[in-house]
Amino acid sequence: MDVDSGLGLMAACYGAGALSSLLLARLSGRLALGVGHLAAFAGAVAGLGIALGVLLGAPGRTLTQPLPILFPFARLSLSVDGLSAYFLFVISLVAVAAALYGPAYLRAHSPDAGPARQAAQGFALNVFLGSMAFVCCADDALTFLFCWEGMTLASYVLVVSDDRDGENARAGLLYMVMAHGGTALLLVAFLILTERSGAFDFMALRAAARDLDPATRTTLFFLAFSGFAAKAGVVPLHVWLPRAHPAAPSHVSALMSGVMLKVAIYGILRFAFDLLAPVAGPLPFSWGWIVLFVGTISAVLGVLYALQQHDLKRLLAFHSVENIGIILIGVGLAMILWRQEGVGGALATVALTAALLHTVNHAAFKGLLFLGAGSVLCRTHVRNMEELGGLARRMPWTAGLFLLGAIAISALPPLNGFVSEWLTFQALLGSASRFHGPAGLVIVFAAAMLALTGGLAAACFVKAFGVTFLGRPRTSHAEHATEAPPSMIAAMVWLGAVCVALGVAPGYAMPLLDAPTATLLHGPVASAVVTARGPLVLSTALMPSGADATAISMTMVAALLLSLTAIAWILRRGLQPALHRAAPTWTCGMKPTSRFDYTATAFAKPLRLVFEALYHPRREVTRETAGTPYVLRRIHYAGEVVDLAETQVYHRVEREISALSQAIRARSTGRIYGYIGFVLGALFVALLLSELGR
Amino acid sequence: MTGERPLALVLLEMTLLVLAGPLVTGAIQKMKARLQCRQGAGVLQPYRDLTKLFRKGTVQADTASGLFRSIPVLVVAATVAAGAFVPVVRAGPPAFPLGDALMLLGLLALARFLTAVGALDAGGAFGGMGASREMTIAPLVEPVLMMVVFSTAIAAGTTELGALAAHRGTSWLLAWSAADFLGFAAMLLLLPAETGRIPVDNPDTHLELTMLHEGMLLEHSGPGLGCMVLASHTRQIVIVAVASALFFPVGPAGAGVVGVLVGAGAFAGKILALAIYLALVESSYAKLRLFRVPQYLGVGFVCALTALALRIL
Amino acid sequence: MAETLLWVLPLIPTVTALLMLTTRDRRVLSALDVSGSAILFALALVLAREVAVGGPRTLGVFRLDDVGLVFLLLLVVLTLAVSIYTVGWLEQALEVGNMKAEFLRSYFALVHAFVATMVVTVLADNLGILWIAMEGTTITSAVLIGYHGHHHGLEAAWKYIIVTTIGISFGLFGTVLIYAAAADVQGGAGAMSWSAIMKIAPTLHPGIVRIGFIFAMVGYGTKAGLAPMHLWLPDAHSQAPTPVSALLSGVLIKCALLGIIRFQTIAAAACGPAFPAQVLLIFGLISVVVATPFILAQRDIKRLLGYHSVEHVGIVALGLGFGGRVGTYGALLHVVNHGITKALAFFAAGTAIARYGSRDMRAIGGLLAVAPIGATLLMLAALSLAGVPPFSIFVSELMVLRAGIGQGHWIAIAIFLSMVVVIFAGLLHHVGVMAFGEPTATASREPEAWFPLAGMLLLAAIMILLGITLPGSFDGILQRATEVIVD
Amino acid sequence: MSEEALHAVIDDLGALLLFTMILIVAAGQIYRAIYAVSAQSLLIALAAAVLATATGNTDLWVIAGVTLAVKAVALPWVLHWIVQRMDIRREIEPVIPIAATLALSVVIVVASFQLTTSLGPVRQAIAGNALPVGISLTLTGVLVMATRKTALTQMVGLFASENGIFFTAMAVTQGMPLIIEIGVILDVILAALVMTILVLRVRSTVDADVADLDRLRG
Repeated sequence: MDVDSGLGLMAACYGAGALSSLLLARLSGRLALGVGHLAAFAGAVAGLGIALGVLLGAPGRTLTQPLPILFPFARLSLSVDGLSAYFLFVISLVAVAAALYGPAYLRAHSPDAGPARQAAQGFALNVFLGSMAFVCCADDALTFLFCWEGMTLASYVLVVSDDRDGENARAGLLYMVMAHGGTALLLVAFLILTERSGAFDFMALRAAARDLDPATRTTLFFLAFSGFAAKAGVVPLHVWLPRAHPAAPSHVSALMSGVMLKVAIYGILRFAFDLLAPVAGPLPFSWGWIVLFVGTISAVLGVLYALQQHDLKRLLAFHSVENIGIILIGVGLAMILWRQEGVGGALATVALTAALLHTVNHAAFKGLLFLGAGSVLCRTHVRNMEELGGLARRMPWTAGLFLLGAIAISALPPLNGFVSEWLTFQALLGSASRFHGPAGLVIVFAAAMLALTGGLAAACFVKAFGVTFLGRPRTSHAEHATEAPPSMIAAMVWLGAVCVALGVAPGYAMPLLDAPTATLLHGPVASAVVTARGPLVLSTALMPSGADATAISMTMVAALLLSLTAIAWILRRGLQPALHRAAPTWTCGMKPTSRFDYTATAFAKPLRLVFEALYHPRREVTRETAGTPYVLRRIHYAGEVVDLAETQVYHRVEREISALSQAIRARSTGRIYGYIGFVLGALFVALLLSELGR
Repeated sequence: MTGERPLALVLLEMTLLVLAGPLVTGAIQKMKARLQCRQGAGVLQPYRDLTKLFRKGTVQADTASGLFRSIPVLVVAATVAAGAFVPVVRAGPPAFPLGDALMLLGLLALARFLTAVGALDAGGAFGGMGASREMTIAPLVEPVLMMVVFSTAIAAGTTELGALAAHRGTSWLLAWSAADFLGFAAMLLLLPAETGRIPVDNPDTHLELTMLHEGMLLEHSGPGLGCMVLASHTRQIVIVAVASALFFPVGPAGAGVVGVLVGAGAFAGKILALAIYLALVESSYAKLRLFRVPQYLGVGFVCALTALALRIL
Repeated sequence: MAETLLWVLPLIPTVTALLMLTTRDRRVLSALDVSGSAILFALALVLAREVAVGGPRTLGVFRLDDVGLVFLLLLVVLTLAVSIYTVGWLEQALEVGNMKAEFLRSYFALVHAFVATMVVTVLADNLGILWIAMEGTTITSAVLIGYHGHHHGLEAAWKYIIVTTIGISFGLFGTVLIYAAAADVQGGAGAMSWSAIMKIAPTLHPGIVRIGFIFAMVGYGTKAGLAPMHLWLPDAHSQAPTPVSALLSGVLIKCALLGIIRFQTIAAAACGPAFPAQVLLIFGLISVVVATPFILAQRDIKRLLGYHSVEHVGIVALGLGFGGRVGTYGALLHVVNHGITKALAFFAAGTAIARYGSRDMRAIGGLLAVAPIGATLLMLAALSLAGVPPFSIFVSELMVLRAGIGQGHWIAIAIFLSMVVVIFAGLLHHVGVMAFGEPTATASREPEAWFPLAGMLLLAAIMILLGITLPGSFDGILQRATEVIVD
Repeated sequence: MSEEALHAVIDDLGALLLFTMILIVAAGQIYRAIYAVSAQSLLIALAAAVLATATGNTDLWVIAGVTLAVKAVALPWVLHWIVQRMDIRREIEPVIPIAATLALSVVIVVASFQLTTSLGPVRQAIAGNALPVGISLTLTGVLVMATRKTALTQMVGLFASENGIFFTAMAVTQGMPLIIEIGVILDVILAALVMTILVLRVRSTVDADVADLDRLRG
C-alpha cells in the first residue's frame, strides 16, 4: 500500500464508518453497527499499513500531509515521524481487535439496544479511533487539541452509551471534567508557545521553545505534563480511570485502557524530547526525576488498589494505572539520562526502549484481558468476581486466553510483559551504578518498587483468574455461561498471538523501535543497543561499566521451557499405567459446595492487612444469632477499601464547592430594590475607582 | 565476550541440580532429626517418595478444569529451567546468551503463579488459603531477593549469574566488603522464606491452618504430586545455589576437567553448609504467625537496602 | 442601492408587525412570521455583500460598518431560526395552554417590533438613536417577557423594565457627556454621530469622556447582563416565552455589547486604550466569577441558561479587555458563536420543558430515551457552551485566552480557566441528569415534531461549521471589524 | 442675557432641583413625592426656557413645552390617578430609614462635586454646577428607587433621575438635537405606560404590589 496516500485512506475509512453508522441506523441498528465496525477495522488496517511503512521505511522518513486551511490564523498539517508512527502502530494493533470484537459483543451484551444507541456507538467508536490516530499524527497545536478533545468526547459518549444508568453518567462526568481540566492546562501550555511563535504548527513552536528561559521551559513542561497525566491516570489524578474504563463497553475499555492512555504518553514524550527540549545539553534536572517519582508511586499504588477490587473490569482498570507508572519509570529514566555526557546516550536508549516496548506490550495484554473480561461479562452479565467461578470449564478459550494475558501482565517469562520489565530493570541498574549518591539510591528504590509491583501483580491475577474461572460456579449466572462467539475469540487470539510473539522473539520487534528512538534521542537506536548481538538476543551492550553486559535470549529460554515441558509431560504420565479417577475435593469430609471456594475478598485479605496503612479498610460484620449469642445463624461481612486520593481530596473539594455555591445562591433575595442597589453601587464604585485610578 | 560454559556444561549443571535436589532435602531432614535427637529417615528418603509417587495412580477433583492436569508439568518445567541459569561447577557467562538472575527469579515466580492457580482450580478452602498466603509472602520476598542480587550486580555491571560469579572470582570472606556481609545476611534471612521452611513456612506439617506451600499441593496426587514435589526440591536447591553463586567463589573459570571436579566438590561443600544452616534455623526457631512474617522480611529488606546503599555511595 | 437598504431593513419587521395585526389565523400568522424573517435575512445578506465589498455605508443617522455587520448577521440568522422554531413551538404551547390563540397576533406583532428595534440599534450611527432604539427594545421585550401573564412573568417583566431602564438612563447620561465633549470640539448634530466623533476622538476632553464611558459602560452593561448589574437577567430570560428567550439571550444582550463597543472605541481614542480595557476586564472577570456558583447550584434549566449568558457576556468583555487584535477578534467571534449556541440551547430546553411540563432539571430525566434527537442537540449545545471542540465556542474562547496570555494577564487567565472548568463540570452534571436515566412518568412519549427540530438543526449546523472552520468571507468581516475597533 | 448671568441662573435652578430631589428623598408620603417630581419637571422646563432665551435656540422652546406638558403635568397626573384608582397605602415604605437615605444622598452629592472638580480645565458650563448637579440628581433618583418598596415610588425615582439627565443635557450641551430629545421623551412615555400596565395587571391578578414580588431568586 502506498504509504503517502495512507492517511487519507485511514481518515476516509473512519469518516465513512462514522457517517454510515449514523445514516444506516434508520434502516437497522445491527446493520449500522456492523458497517461501522467494519469501516473501523479497515481504518485500523490502514493505520497499521502507514505505521509499518514509516517505521520500516527509510530511516528518518517522515510523511507530512498539509490539511485544508480551516482557520485563517493557523496552518494545519499532519506529519507522521517515527514517534507518531510507533504510536499509530500501537493504536491500530488494538483497534483491529476491538473492531473485530465489537459487533458480536454489543449484540450479546445489550440485545435490547435501540437503533439510536447503536448508531451512537458505531459513530463514536469511529470518531474515537480516528481522533486517537490523528492526535499522534498532528503537526500543529490546533489539530492536536481538536483530536485530543474529540478523543475525550467520543470516549465519553461510549462510556455513557453502554447502560443508561446513573453509574455510567457519573463516571462519564468525572472523566469528562478531569479530562477537560487537563486539556485546559495543555491549552495554556500550547498558547504560551504559540504566543511566542505567532503560529500554531509544531515547527514554529520548536523554534519558539529554542530561546526559552529555563524557568518558563520547566513551567511549560509541568503544565503539559500535568495535563497529560490527568489523561494518563497518573496517581493522584487517576480517580476517574477506574470508574470510567469499566463503564464503557468492553472493547472500548480495551481501547481506553490499552491505547488512549498511551496517547497521553505520546504527548509527554513529544513535549519533553521534541517540542520543549533545549537545543543542546540534558533536559532540566527536575523533569526526569519527578516523572520517575510519579511513575513509581503510580505503579505501586495502582497495583495495591487493584488487589482489593472485586469488579473484574475495575481491577483491570487499576492495573492500567500501574502499567502507566511502569512506562513512566522508563520515560523518566530516559529524560534523566538523555544527553548526559559519557554513555548516558546508550542507557537513555535502553530506558526509552523499555518504555516504548512496555507501551505496546501493555496495549496487547491489557486489551486481551479486557476483551476476556468482556466475553465473561456478555455471557454472565456479572462483573463482580464473587458471583462468578467455574468458567474455565464453560468458556475454555476465554479462560486460556485470559490466563495468557494474566501471565503476561504479571511480567512472567516467557511472555512480553517480562521483556519490557527486564529492560526497565537493566536501565535502572545501569543508571544506578552511574549515579552515585542519593540519586542512585532513588533509582535503586524505584527498582525495588518495580519488583514489588511485579510480585503484587502476580498475586492479583492469581486472584482474578482463579476466582473468576476456577473452582465451582457461585451463581446461576456463571452456572449457565457458554463460550463467547467466534469473532470475539478471534479478536482475543489476535492479541494473545501478539503477546506471545513479543515475548518469545522480542528481538524482531526492535527494528520497530529504531525510528521512534532515533526521532526522540538522535542517539544510538534501539536495535543498536538492545539487539546488538543478533535479533534473538536481548542484551544491554554499550553498558556504562564497560564490563560484560547482560544478555538473555527469550527464544532460547522458551525453547528450553518447551523441551522441559515435553520431558515432564512424560514423567507426568507416570512410570507405569495406573488408574485415574475423579473424586470430590477434600473438604474435611463435608459435602463440597461452591461456598467452600475461596472468595476474592478472602484471597486478598492477608495483603489487605499487611498494607492496612494504605488502605484504611472499612468493614462491618453483622451477626444473626438464634436467641443465645452462642448459636450463630449467619454472619454478614461487608468490607471495602477506600481510595485515599478520592475520598480525601476529590470528594472533599466537590462537597466544599457545591456547599459554597448553595450558600451563595441562598443569599440572593429576589428583591428588586436590591437589584437596583447593585446597579447604583457598581456605577458609584466604578466612578470612584476611575477617579483613584488617575 | 566468549562464554566459559558451553551448552553441554549448562545442561549438565541443570541436570545435576535436579538430581541433587531431593538429596539436599533429605540431608536437611536428617540433620533436623539428629538435632531433635531422632533417628530420622534415611538421606535418600525423598527419592523413594518420588518414585512411589510416580508409580501411583491419580485422583483428581471433579470440579477441576482441564488446566489442572498440566499445572504440575509446567511448574516443574519452569523450576528446572530456572536451574539452567546458575553456575554450579564453573563461573563465567554461558557461551551463548540464555538467562540471567532476573529471568531465574521470573521463572520461579511463574512456577509459583501456576502452583497457586492450580491450587484454586480444585475449589475448596485449603487450596485457596494456601494460594492466598503464598501470594501474600511472595511479593514481599521477591523485591528483597532482587535487591540482594542488585547489590552484587551493580558492582559487576551485569545480572548474569555466571558473570557475577566470575566477577567475584575466588575472593573469599576476607575480601568481602561491608556490602557483601549485609547482602549475605539478607540472603540468609530470605533462604527459609524462599525454600518454604521455618520460620516462614513449615514443610512437614499438614495441619491446614499452618501450611502455605503444602496447602497448595493437597489436591494433587500421584505423578502430578510427584512433579510438584520434585519442583519444590529443585526450587530449594536452585535458591541455595544462587545464594552460593552470589557470595561464594564458584569453580574457577576456564579450568579443565580437574577444575570442574574441584568446582563440583566446592559446590557440594557450599550447599552442605547452607543446608546445615537451614536445618539449624528450622530446629531452633518456631514458625512465625503469618502477619509477623512481613516484619521478619522487613529486616531482610533493610539489610539489602543498606547493602545497596553502601555499594552506591 | 445599499443606502436605501439601510432604510428598508428596519422597515421590514415593522411592516410585518403591522400586518400581523390584520389577521387572527394562526397559519397566516406563522407564514407571515417566517416570510418576514426570511426577507429580512435575504436583504441583510445583500447588504452584507455590499458592505463587504464597498466598505461602510452611511445614510443620515444610519450607518453600517463591519462591526455592525457582525451583529446584523447574527440578528437576522437568529430571527429566521426563531421564526422556524416558533411554528412548531406554538403548537405545543397552545396545547399546554401557555399561549392563548386570541392573543397570538399581538405576540407576533410584538416580536417583530422587538426585532425592528434591534435592527435599528445595530444600524444606528447616531448615539442618540442607538439609545432610543435600545430603550425601545426594553419596552417591547418587557411586554413579551410578561406575556404569559402569570405573576412570575409579570414580576420578571417589572424587574426587567425597571432595572434596564435605569441602566439605559445611565447610558443616556454617558451619551450626553460624550456629546458634550464632542460638541466642544465641533458643535451641531454631527457631534452625536459615532463616525463623526471617532474622527475627532483624540481631541476630546479625556476627563469627561472617562466619566461618560463609565456611565455608558454601566448603563449598557446592565442591558448586556454584566455582573453585578445582571440580576434581572436570569429572571427575564427564564420567564419569557422560549423563542423570546432565545432572542433576548442570543441577540439583545449582544446589541448592548455593540453599544459598549461603540463607547469603548471613543474612550480608547480619547484617553488611551488602557482605561476602557481595564474597566471591561474587571467587569468581565466579575461576571464570569459571579455566574459560576449560580450555575452549579441551579435547578431551573432556563435560569441556568440565563446565568450562562452572564458568564459568556463576561467572556466577551474579557476578550475586549485583553484587547489587541486577537482579543477583539475573539470577542466578536464569541458574540456570534454564543448567540447561535445559546439560541440552540434555549430551543432544546424549550422542547424538553414542553415535553415534561416542568423546568426543574431534576424532574426532566431520561430525555435521551423519549427524544433522542432533541436530547442530543441539547447535549451538543451544552458541550459547546462549555467550550469543547469541535464546537464554535471553543475557537473564540481559544482566541480570548490567547489574547490574555499574549498580554500576560496571568491572574485573569487563572481565574477564567478555573471557573470555566468548574462551570463545565456543573453544566455537564445538569445535562447528564436530564439526558440519562429512566424517563420520568410525566414525560410525554410522542415522537419529536419536525418544525422545532428544523430550527434547531439549522443552528446546530452553523455551530459545528463555525467550530471546525472559519469561512474566508466571514473572517474578512471580522478582520475589518477588528481593525475598526482596535485602530 | 450675558454668559455669566446665564450660568448664574442655571446654577440657581440646579440648586432648586437639588432641593426638590431632597424633598423626594425625604417625602414620607406618596403624594408629596409626586408633587415634588412635577415641581422638579417644572424647574426643568423653566431651565429650558431660560436657555432658549439665552441662546435663541428654538428647539429648546419645544423641549420646554413638551417637558412641561408631559413630565410636569401628564406623568404626575397618571401616578396620581393610579394611587387613587387602587387606593394603595399613602405611606412610603422605605427599605432603609429615610434618614439613612438622606445621608447617602448627601454622600452622592459631595462625591459628584468632587468628581467634576477633578476634571481640570473645561468650559464654564461643565465646570460650573450643572454637571455635578446633574450627576447627583440622576444618582439620587436611582437611590430613591433602590430604597423604596412600592412600585409607584420607584417610578417617581425613575422620573426624577430622568430629570437629572435632561437637566444635564440642556445645561451642559445647550440642548441635544431635537429629534433625539423627542425620541427620549417618547421612550419615557412608553416606558411609563408599560409600567403602569404592569402595576395594574399585577394588582388585578395577584393583589400585591409588583415591586414586592420576590418569587424569582437565585
